[in-house]
This record gives sequence, structure tokens and C-alpha cells, in this order.
Amino acid sequence: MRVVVSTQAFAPDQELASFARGGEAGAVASFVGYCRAEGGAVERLELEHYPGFTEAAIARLAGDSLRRHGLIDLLVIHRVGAIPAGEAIVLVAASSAHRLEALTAVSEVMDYLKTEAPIWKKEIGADRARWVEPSAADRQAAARWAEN
Amino acid sequence: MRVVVSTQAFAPDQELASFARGGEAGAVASFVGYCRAEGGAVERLELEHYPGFTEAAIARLAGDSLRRHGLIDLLVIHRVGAIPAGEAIVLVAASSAHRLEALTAVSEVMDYLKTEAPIWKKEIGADRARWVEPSAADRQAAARWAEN
Amino acid sequence: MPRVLFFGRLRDMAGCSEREIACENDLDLPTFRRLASLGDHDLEEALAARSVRVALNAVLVPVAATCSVSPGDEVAFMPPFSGG
Amino acid sequence: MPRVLFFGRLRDMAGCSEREIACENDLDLPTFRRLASLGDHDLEEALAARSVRVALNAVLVPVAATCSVSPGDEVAFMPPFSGG
Repeated sequence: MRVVVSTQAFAPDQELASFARGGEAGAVASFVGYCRAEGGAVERLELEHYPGFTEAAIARLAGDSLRRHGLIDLLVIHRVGAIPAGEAIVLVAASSAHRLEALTAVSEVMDYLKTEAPIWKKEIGADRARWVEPSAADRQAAARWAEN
Repeated sequence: MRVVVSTQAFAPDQELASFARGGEAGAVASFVGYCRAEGGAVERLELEHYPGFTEAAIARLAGDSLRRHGLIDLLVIHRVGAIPAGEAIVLVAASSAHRLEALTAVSEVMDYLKTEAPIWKKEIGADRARWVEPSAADRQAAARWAEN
Repeated sequence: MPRVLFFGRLRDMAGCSEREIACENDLDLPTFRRLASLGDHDLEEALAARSVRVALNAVLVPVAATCSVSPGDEVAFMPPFSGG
Repeated sequence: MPRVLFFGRLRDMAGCSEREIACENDLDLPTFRRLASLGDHDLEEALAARSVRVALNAVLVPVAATCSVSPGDEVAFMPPFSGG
């Protein structure tokens, strides 16, 4: 398992190419989240984090998912700081023997990142600067994993 | 949308790197299925298809998923013929504005490929040669999409 | 003459992936299955299984019982799919 | 002296990301919030919102009401997270 929280830009394709899926992995699922320009309204996102605390929280939720789904490997990269429109914010990749575990883990980790990763996201544009908070849909999405 | 059914080996990383996500895509989800060696018991898979019919069936189920989830783009690559252990069988990638649509579409297309893509898969090893049929779990996984 | 295609384990049973069926008339599906099996009763029974889907000229036949096969047609017998 | 960290919109309200609080004694959380707000009642109220999570020395405080802050502690006030 590898968890990275960094202000550095990253190349999702290269990270996925080097994601070690292991000999008996039949399945690799992944998700990449990008900063959307929203038709030019958003120039960049600014993501704040709490150094140490944020990494520990993401590592804990990733480790829980790895164990719960019996994954072979799990990779979480979360960029923080200023992220220009069009660039990658987050990458989650999971490998497992069969497809359901990897696909479920990627959805679950993404849902938990939205509500449980100590990161604060501000949208910056020519005419706006606003803090993003998880939507009701985000909270429902995270809650469905706890029910199972 | 792009659907490929081919006996050629493909490099999932390169295909993902060239998957055009489009300007307003905030989300790219993907899945890659590999031929598992199962501890050496499986040397290769042999996948039969019905040329023309198979491509049309996959294009139809992919197009349905693209429309139903309002995806920006969808890519399905399915290799057929002899596939040695360790090599990629199938790649599904979906891009959308928000994460739920892309993640759901990738799971859905994979579940439908298992039960609705006219492909027949034989496992070949030193001590075995057996036709794979969808499991009860595969059928249940495909059925859950029809219920929604 | 109509042509029959066998896929998956049906191909293994038939020992070939396709055959031409010597017949100049329209046939109902049970008759076509019998001719396509060349006297192999196990194969004929396997072709009639509920889980086997039939395509006529590369179009899935929704209700196999109503299917009529003409000379020049291509009929595919398909056991459960296992893609992905 | 304890230190306070502000994140997200709380940082915007405070106008800084951290402050040292001039105090040599243990404090309960309401008192600490009042001192950390430097007389800004809107900030003090915002820090006390149900949606704001509190970490003491980088460990989440499950029940904020029972939290006691000592000199040398680091207290973080965290509005709803929005990762991913």
C-alpha cells in the first residue's frame, strides 16, 4: 500500500503504469479526479491540509479498505496546494484477485476521501472564491459503506 | 466512444494515457482484467468470439451505458484469441463530469460483459482445459443494474 | 444451403466450428438442430438446452421456437457467454 | 503556551492559519475557544459549531466537551472536510 499527499503535480498514467499489481491480480480498478474548469469559472483549486494528521487519516482509511476487501495492493495519491484547472487532484488504484473487490474499494476510498480526509478545498476563479463542502450526496455515498 | 475486439495484445497503460477525457471531465474511472495464472494451473485463456455479432453486442451495451450515465466518453477493449497468463484481457474506461457516473458505468459495463458479451472463455493449463461460465455471483451482479 | 455455427463447449462437442447443412427447404428450428447434429443425439440435446441462445444471420432470436431457417441463412448456437 | 490552528473557512475568518495563545494554565475547550478568538465573537461561535471537528496534538477529539488544553498543546479547529 502506498499513500502520497503532496503539493507536486503527478501524472496519473505514469503512476498507474508503475502500480505493482502483483502476480495473482486478476483485476485493477482505478479512479482519477481532475480539477474542472466549469466553463472557465474555475481557474484553480486550493487544497489545504494538516501535515501529518491528513496523511495519517488517509492511510488509516486506505488500510481499512485494503483489509476489508482483501486487496493485493492499494495506491492513493492526493495532491494539495494550488491545482490549476485540468490537472489531476486524486488517484486511487486497487488490485485484487477478482473484479468486485477492486471496484468496490476504489468507490469506497473515493467516497471516504470526500468526507473523511482532512483536506479543505477552495475554488478560485475570476468571479469567485468559495470553500467547497461535501454535498448531501457525498455524505450519503460515504454512509452506504458503513451500513454494509 | 470506442469499442475494440481484437486478437492483438494491448498495453492498458498506453490505452488509458490516450483515452481522451475531454475538457470538462472531472472523473475518469477504469478497470483492467488480467489472465490469472492461479499458481501455475492456468497457462492461457482461449477466448472465442462471433465476428461482427460480438462487436455489435458490446457496442450496444456500451452505448446504453454511455447514454444512461451521461458519460463524456467510454472505451472498451476486449482481447480475444489466446491470452497468456499475466496479460490483459479487458479494459473499460469511462469519463464524466462527476465521479459517481464514471465509477458506476465501469462496474456496470464489466458486469454486462461477463454475462451479455458473446465471448466464450476456455482455461488451458497442464492439467486442465475447461470452459468458463458466468457464476451465480456474475449473474446477480448483472441483474442489479436492470433493477435500478 | 444453411450454415450452422457452434461456439464454446458446443464447438468442442460438434468437433468443428461450422458446417453446411444439406437442405434446400425452409426448416423449423428442431428439424434444423437435428440435421445440424448429424445424428449425434448428445449434441442435438445440448443445442436445445434452455441456456443456449440462437442467432439467425447474426441477430439474436428472442423466441427460438418461432424461428424458421431458410437456405442461405447462418444459424449460431451459443452457450452462456463468459466475457470480461 | 498552547497553539491554535485554523483550517478552511475558519482560517479565512481568523485571518491567519495559527496563533499562540498567551496562557500558562490548563483550559477547558470553551475557554480556549474564547481566548483563541481574540474577542471575535463570530469566530468564537464558528469554532463551536457542531460541524467543526477538533484535534488535540494531531489526534481527533471524540467528545470536544471533555477536552482540556495544556500549555504546549496544539489544537486544530477543522470545518467539514472536502477531499477527493
